[in-house]
Amino acid sequence: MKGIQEQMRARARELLAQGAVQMVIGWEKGTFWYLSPPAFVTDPEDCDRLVWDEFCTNNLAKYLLDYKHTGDRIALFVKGCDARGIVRLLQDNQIDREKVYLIGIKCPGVKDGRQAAALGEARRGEVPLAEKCRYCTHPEPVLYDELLAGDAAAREAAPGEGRFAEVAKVEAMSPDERYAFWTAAYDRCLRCYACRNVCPACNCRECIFDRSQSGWCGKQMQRSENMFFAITRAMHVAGRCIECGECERVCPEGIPIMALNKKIIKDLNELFGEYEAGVDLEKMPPLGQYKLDDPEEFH
Amino acid sequence: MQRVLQYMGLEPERFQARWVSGSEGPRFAETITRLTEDIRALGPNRKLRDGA
Amino acid sequence: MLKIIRDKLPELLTAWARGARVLVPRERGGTRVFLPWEGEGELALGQGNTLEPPKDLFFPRTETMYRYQVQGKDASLAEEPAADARQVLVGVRSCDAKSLAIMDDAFLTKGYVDEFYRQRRENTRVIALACTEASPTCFCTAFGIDPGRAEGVDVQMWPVEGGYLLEAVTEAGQELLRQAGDLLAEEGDAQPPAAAVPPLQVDVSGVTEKLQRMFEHPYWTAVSRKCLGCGACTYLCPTCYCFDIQGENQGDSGYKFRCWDSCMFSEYTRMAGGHNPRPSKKERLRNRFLHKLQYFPERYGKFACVGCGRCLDRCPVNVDITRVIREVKEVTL
Amino acid sequence: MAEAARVNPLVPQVGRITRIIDETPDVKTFHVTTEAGKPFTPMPGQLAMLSLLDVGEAMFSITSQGLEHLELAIKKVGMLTDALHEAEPGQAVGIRGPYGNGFPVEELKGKDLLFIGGGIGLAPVRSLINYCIEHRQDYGHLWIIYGARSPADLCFKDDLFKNWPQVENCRVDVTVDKGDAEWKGHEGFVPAFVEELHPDPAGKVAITCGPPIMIKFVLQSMEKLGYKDEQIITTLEMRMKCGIGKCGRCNLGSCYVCLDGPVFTLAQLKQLPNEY
Repeated sequence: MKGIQEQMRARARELLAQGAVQMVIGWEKGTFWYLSPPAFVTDPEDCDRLVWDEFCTNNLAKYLLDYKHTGDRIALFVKGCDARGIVRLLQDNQIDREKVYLIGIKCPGVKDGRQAAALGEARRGEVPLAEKCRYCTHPEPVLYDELLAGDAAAREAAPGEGRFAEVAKVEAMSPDERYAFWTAAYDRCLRCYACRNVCPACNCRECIFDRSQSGWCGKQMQRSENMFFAITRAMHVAGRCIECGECERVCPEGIPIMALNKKIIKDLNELFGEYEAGVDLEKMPPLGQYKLDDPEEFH
Repeated sequence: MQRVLQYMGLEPERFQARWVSGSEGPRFAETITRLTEDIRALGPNRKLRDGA
Repeated sequence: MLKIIRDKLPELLTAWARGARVLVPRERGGTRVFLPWEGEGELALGQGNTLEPPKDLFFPRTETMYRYQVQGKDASLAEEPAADARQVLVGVRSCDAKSLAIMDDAFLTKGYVDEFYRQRRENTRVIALACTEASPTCFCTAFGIDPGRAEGVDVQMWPVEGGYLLEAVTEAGQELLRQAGDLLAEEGDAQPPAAAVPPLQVDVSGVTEKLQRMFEHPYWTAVSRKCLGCGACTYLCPTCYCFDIQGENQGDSGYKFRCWDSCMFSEYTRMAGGHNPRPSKKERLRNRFLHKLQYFPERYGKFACVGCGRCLDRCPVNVDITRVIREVKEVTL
Repeated sequence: MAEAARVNPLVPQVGRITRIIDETPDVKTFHVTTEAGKPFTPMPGQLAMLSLLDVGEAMFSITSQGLEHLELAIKKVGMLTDALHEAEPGQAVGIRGPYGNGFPVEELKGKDLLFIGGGIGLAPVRSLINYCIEHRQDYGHLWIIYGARSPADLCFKDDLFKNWPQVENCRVDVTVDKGDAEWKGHEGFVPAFVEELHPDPAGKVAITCGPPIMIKFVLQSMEKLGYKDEQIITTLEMRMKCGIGKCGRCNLGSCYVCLDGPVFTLAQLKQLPNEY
């Protein structure tokens, strides 16, 4: 994948040197070989920090909100899911398209860092695809200003079946088993809000979970409040979740958050017809518009 | 929402949403009556209780 | 030195569980945490540290302080009964053992004693387990911690072929070993195994002094850019002890509780009038690092980090305190 | 309870509001007492955690005290203070304290004192003024310079216009940002007014409290007038929860405002991170 990394650095350098953008957001090498965290480059001389490898996992779209109120124009490298995050932010009027320059990358899918750590560097080749990439339907960015020509062609879009396998597993349980499954998961929730903070659909200026005085949700880390948080967040991103899987990846407690988000996607598809969030700028999410013939069932 | 509650192993009937306009008094009363009847039939909620 | 064979350890835990709640690393939802021992099941004493530190056992995530009744203009309150249940905490690593000394400073000194913490702390016996293998994220030795022998514990354990060596450190520890009866056998000449060597080497000397001169440095802007502002690092940290106090109303009555809080959250310092002295993630992240590496050392004479590596392991964006320490030392002023 | 002898510092006493005084449209002074009398005896500048048990708890400065009660002047800014402003005498409250260091009353002995307050910022300063009046022989000249946005926003009008001017060797100067038809006094901002009055720094210590922006400019004015950092004392405000230096949020560097403050000299503040 060296080719892409070289192009990445070269384009970042050019854009910064020309003054076309004030910042480039990409990835750099982290503490360990299996980590490639986000990198923020403002100096053309500093572009060799940027890397492209199988651990460039983080969805970068959300960071644009940090610069919403600056005059800066920012270049961003986007994989398929990152680009969908951008579409989401644009549809929510969170960012100005003119202030963002998107450099697309055809994504072959990223690898699971946690399993990489367990396997060790000697077995780098055996590291499996990250869970979030297994059923990816759009490895190629849906929106970009330029696309890097890569020697690694984007993986074929994953077949649709399997995408809702986890959901089907939970659906097949009895009500009490489902209750046990979800409460066991969310009893662990620390309410660290990493899931919310990484999510491109979570872009409220003020989140009710940062306003404990409002009385809607208690700050107690206990079952009722944790489940309230889980359901509220899931419903809040309903129809806007782009399935980037970042929430589940960043959860320090390993809560299967996507099995909840995907359930809602599956239901919305059944009730409102097939819809994929963050794919088409013009196509608004089913719950973001009102039609007279909307099904009654989804409240 | 009902589907999500069901998915989490909760009784979906505990949450109901209906469109009722400000001018539809009787419909509102009827909706609430039906809701209370439904809930009464279910009995007290034992799930998501803290420290129980 | 006394030895217990591996298969007998559950029996020993069960013996201790007769007079106390025994907590030991076990598997839950794919991760390892300290869970009560109820006589059966698997232990997870190997493979390095638990996901969550044991601080929850002294300073619970959520804890009711008192209940109240309000009727019209009248009100009354009743304190919650003291947490006087005895606990035995088994399998604590040297880093987490050191974190208890740090928490003690925060909760028990400087004019006020936190009663909730004190009661739990005094009612808990701690049995340490030496590390013979380090995780990639470990750096406890940077803070003078010996992974092979913990400080301030009642019993020290070492993993050896076929079982564990045990040595009582305190009077209470001796009592615990007496309770073991013939589960323990004397191993006269047994030597503790070599301690693990943490792979991350960090030199913390001079970092406090350097940070004292770096409050306004642009470094904090650069290092905070990728931070998501979540509280994962603080909640998984064995030495982060910030809390909030809130109430829950239920009609005429309710309760006041305290719960963990995180300096990474915007609400943490926001005042009633709206002013926030730490308005963005830059100020909040800076405060977190300065608290660990400058403010706590200034106030209590020790770092508020034990090198357990949990923040480094679970941070979604690889904010790495060892890297911050190195970079801070390299910054030119 | 076996440990009943220990007092848990996080659990309040239940007391009552015995009197409520309207100071301004958004400031009221509350007298609080318990069945056993005064909840505790604070030093000037110390703080109390006051709560309506079913609403919330917050830290307030104690503006004065009597033999049987504490006085807290409270501005309406959020949920708890809104509810307090709705309360009537007799209302039960929770109260715990006293917290913080208070003013250095011993070190100030024998000095001339200049008090500069703005808006609700007079509340903490008033505890020291009243203390100095009670111990009149221990302190030199007292000079109070106070301002508010409008005549209606002036707190403690009885003290400003009746009580304090009658005290021996005490001067009171009042300004408002903007007067009204009846206002005959000075108009203008506090910092400019201080410069106009140019109190001589010799032998003086200045104690100032007000909105952050006022403090900022007052400090500049004091510097112009030749005051040294050691001669200036201020009292800070921060979000607080525990009040006992544990919960973390009110730190300024390694100091906790609830425990090591809220009173600091400017010299001390300059040693601390500028984060308030």
